[in-house]
Amino acid sequence: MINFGYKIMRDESIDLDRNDMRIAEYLKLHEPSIKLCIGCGSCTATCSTGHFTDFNIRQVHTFIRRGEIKRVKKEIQRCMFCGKCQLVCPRGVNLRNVILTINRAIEQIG
Amino acid sequence: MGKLYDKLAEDVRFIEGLKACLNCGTCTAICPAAEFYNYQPRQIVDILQTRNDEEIEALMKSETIWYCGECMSCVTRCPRGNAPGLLITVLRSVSQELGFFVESEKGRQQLAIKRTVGEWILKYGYCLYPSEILPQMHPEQGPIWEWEHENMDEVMHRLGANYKKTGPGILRKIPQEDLDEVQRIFDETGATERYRKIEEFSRIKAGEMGINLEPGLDNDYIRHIYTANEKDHTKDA
Amino acid sequence: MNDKVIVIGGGVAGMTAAGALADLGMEVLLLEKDTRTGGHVKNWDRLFPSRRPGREVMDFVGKSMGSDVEQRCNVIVNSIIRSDDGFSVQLENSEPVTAKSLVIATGYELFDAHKKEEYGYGIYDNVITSAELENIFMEGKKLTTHDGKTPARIAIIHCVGSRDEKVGNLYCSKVCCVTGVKQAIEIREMLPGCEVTSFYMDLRMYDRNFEELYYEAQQKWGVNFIRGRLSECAENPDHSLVLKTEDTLTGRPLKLTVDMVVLLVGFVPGAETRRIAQMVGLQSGADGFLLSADEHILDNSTTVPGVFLAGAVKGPACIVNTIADARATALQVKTFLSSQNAV
Amino acid sequence: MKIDGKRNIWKDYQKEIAADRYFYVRSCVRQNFFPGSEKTFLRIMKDELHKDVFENAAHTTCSGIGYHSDVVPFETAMTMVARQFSIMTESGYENFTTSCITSFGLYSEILETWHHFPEVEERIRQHLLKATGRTFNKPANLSHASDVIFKFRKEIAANGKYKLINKNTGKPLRIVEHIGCHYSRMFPGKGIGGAEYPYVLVGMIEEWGGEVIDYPERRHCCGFGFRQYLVQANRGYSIASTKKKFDSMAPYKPDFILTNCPGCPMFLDRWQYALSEMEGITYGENGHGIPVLTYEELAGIILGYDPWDIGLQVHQVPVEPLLDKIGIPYDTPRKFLTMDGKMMGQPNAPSNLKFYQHE
Repeated sequence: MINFGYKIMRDESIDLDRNDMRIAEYLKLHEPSIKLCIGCGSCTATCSTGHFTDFNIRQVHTFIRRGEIKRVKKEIQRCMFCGKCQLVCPRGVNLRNVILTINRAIEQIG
Repeated sequence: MGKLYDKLAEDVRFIEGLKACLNCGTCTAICPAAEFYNYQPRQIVDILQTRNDEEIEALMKSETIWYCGECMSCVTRCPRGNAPGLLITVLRSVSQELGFFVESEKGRQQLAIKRTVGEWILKYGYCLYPSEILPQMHPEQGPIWEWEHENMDEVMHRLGANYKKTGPGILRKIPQEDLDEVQRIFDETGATERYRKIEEFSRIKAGEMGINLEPGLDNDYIRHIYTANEKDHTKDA
Repeated sequence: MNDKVIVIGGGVAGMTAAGALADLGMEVLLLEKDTRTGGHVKNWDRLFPSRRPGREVMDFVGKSMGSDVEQRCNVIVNSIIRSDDGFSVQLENSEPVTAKSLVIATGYELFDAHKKEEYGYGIYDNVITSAELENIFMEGKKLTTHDGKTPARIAIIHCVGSRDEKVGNLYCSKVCCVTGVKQAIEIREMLPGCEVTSFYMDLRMYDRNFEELYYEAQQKWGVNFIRGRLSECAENPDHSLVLKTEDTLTGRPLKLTVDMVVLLVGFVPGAETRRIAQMVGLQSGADGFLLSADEHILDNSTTVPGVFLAGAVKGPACIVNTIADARATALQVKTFLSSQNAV
Repeated sequence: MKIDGKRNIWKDYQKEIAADRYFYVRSCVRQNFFPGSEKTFLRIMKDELHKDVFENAAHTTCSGIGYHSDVVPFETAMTMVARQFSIMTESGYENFTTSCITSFGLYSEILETWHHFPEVEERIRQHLLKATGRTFNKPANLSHASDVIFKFRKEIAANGKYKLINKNTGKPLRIVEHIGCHYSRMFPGKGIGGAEYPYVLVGMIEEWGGEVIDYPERRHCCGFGFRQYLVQANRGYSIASTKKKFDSMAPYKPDFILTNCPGCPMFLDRWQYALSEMEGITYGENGHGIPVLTYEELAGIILGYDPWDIGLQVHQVPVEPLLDKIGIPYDTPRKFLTMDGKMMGQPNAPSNLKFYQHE
């Protein structure tokens, strides 16, 4: 094998045909309120962690729902469970439990 | 409206390229660069239409604007007649004019392009010239190119070229008076000035980085910018 | 000449206006170019947001015309001549008919999905329009792919021919969003094993019970919603379709393979509407739909005395608004004729 | 797939292509990597079609690669293009035909810009006059050289010795067509068949007996991306783009790829070599690659020109398997000889990609 001085880049798009959707399915089953998300960003706007870092809770749980678990596995640990997101959600998504459920799913499924 | 925005808007390509983005994502969806890099043409248009100079300056100093391959696929699809690919060309122009390009790893590569394609245009009248396309700088050109390179005069002759000779034909020697015209066009229309700025800002940056830069390609700074991938360009900076 | 009104166009708008005019004591002639009245709605299975059968509304509107309205189907208007006491409408293969007032209710056409070339309608086997899907529902057929298989994944594409300068339509067609949500639910109802994903830019759930329907689609029916406009569609060797969009909520390009694609085609101004408008000298807006005398306060009348508008000739409209509009038009006609008679 | 659907779209994108008296400008990439293609184009135009194609030695690069790698300003590129028009004008021609797609796209963009902003055209005229004393007329007709071959595809078929038929099976060859991005993406009306289903290469393939493969990543860029190849550090993106295309077309088992842009065939050819060396992947049968042809080379093959006279020996992915399928004889010992028949050594064979050498 020849080293040409660069690596073939990986496709970074979301591939819903190949992604592992088990954590997303687990989440929908155990915290079904997540299905009601309308992507408005109220959660991110009020997020305590997000105020001090570039953590974007809306983006993180959207990635989870797309099966992009690797991308946000570390990221999700930054949530401080203050629960403000849940207070502002216009669709009543129990976001605190969404994060807890994702963590549980990661433990169980990997 | 900011001064930087005004500067960008002086370019007709900016006027043609920025209408009103509705953030639908049809551009990012099929952008070859977006697949591999942390890049979204949609975001470029969205930032520009805020007219916020601070954000625009940050954009022009970022890696982001250098990821696009100018394939213009985005132009075909935009439902609002925007042309993100054209806007990139304007951002890159102004980034070089103001010296912002040296603030990013990908932007600094402009010096390597200037010293190859940029100078070949003036020297030969071609963007590419076979004796300059060195196999060691282009290993993926394979054994076939190594062989061609070693036997260039004979290969070109066999393939019907008029290599290095006068008169019309493939890779003919372009008459000096025509090359002089090209030089005068470059002087008259800003290319010479852009080349000067690319050199000047790069010289200062090389000094800041403590990397040796000399004329030509055989020096540490050129080698560095030509090969370095020190950042993870798939993630946010 | 007595108080005779000609209504051109026998869809929901024209039928409602004709019925209301008859109720107000006018002599009404309804002209329809098709073989029967009912317009687009006669081909629509169930209506948003409640998913009641479209037939119920058609029956009501039909009955409301009663026997007082003279209906003539299969007629083509050749020209319209204005005189001091009204209008003479020349019909193809028939004697001219006259009236003191005209109601133009010639409606709209559905966007021709072929024009959205990159979606492959008319090229790829499994790309259909929302109207074709409705037809399948209407005929009680089972939804299958082109080669007869039960689809496992279907995508619903919003804004096809709407909000798109590329095809010349900058405007929003208003009713496609909720139609898409309705059809997503209906697919899930018919094929519980089939995943449904909607690609949208905004979900414009503007009217009563629309947002609730969207909520139901998410909660009860598990319809996926991805915010990103479809950029292109391509066909796999097995005739499934690869869709490329941006998931704009994460900022990443997204790829999804589906067995069928449903294109939510929008409203476009009808060629027939344009033709009739020219005959009486009516203007169109930049969007191609007809202009009323005033968009807020005189939206049923026009700058031509005696000519009135009803329904989707003025732009995309849902059934409830069309019916209300047509009734308002009837009142405006009545007012106009009363003032004429007073003179 | 319903081909009639495509035919309806093709009807909407017809384009006026001049019938004779072409002013020909060359391509930088073509001249460097596939010079035989330009030679073959001129040979076909003169020997087969008896057309007047004129080249003026004074023309230069349009600076397009410099422009799209952003070292050359738009103002300069416009003036360079104006100079090409000036040379056309002084040569007494008005039908401008370019060998390069980047150039064709740039010419189209500039003419469109001048149409919408006449003050820009006026300014460029002043620049050109001041720098060179030149004036110019705009072309009456602008075409890419592939448009011209498309226009005469029937005549080429009529003069042809071969068809795109597998001689062993009697079935049409299965062909992937790849269109250069700058052919019609910005201005769909400037390309035959538009931007979504370009017909320029499909028309040649149909006329010459082959069958076109449509595959999901057909519209994807070859990966050149100007600066994305010119600088080594960026080539991981360039090769990844090409790989995406090959992964998508491979299941259809294409016999070859046909291209109309000078850069694309080079990248589709060379990246197959690099992929074979980096990852051991080969996309053809038994360690072969998928041959990549230019439309000039294909026309030359159809007309029965000697494969080594049209330059097929400088492909890294060998074309011999394709020649065998069509039944075209070739003289392997002559493959790497000089014009005078002298030996000049041979290229080394790659480690994983099949290659054809003489003894």
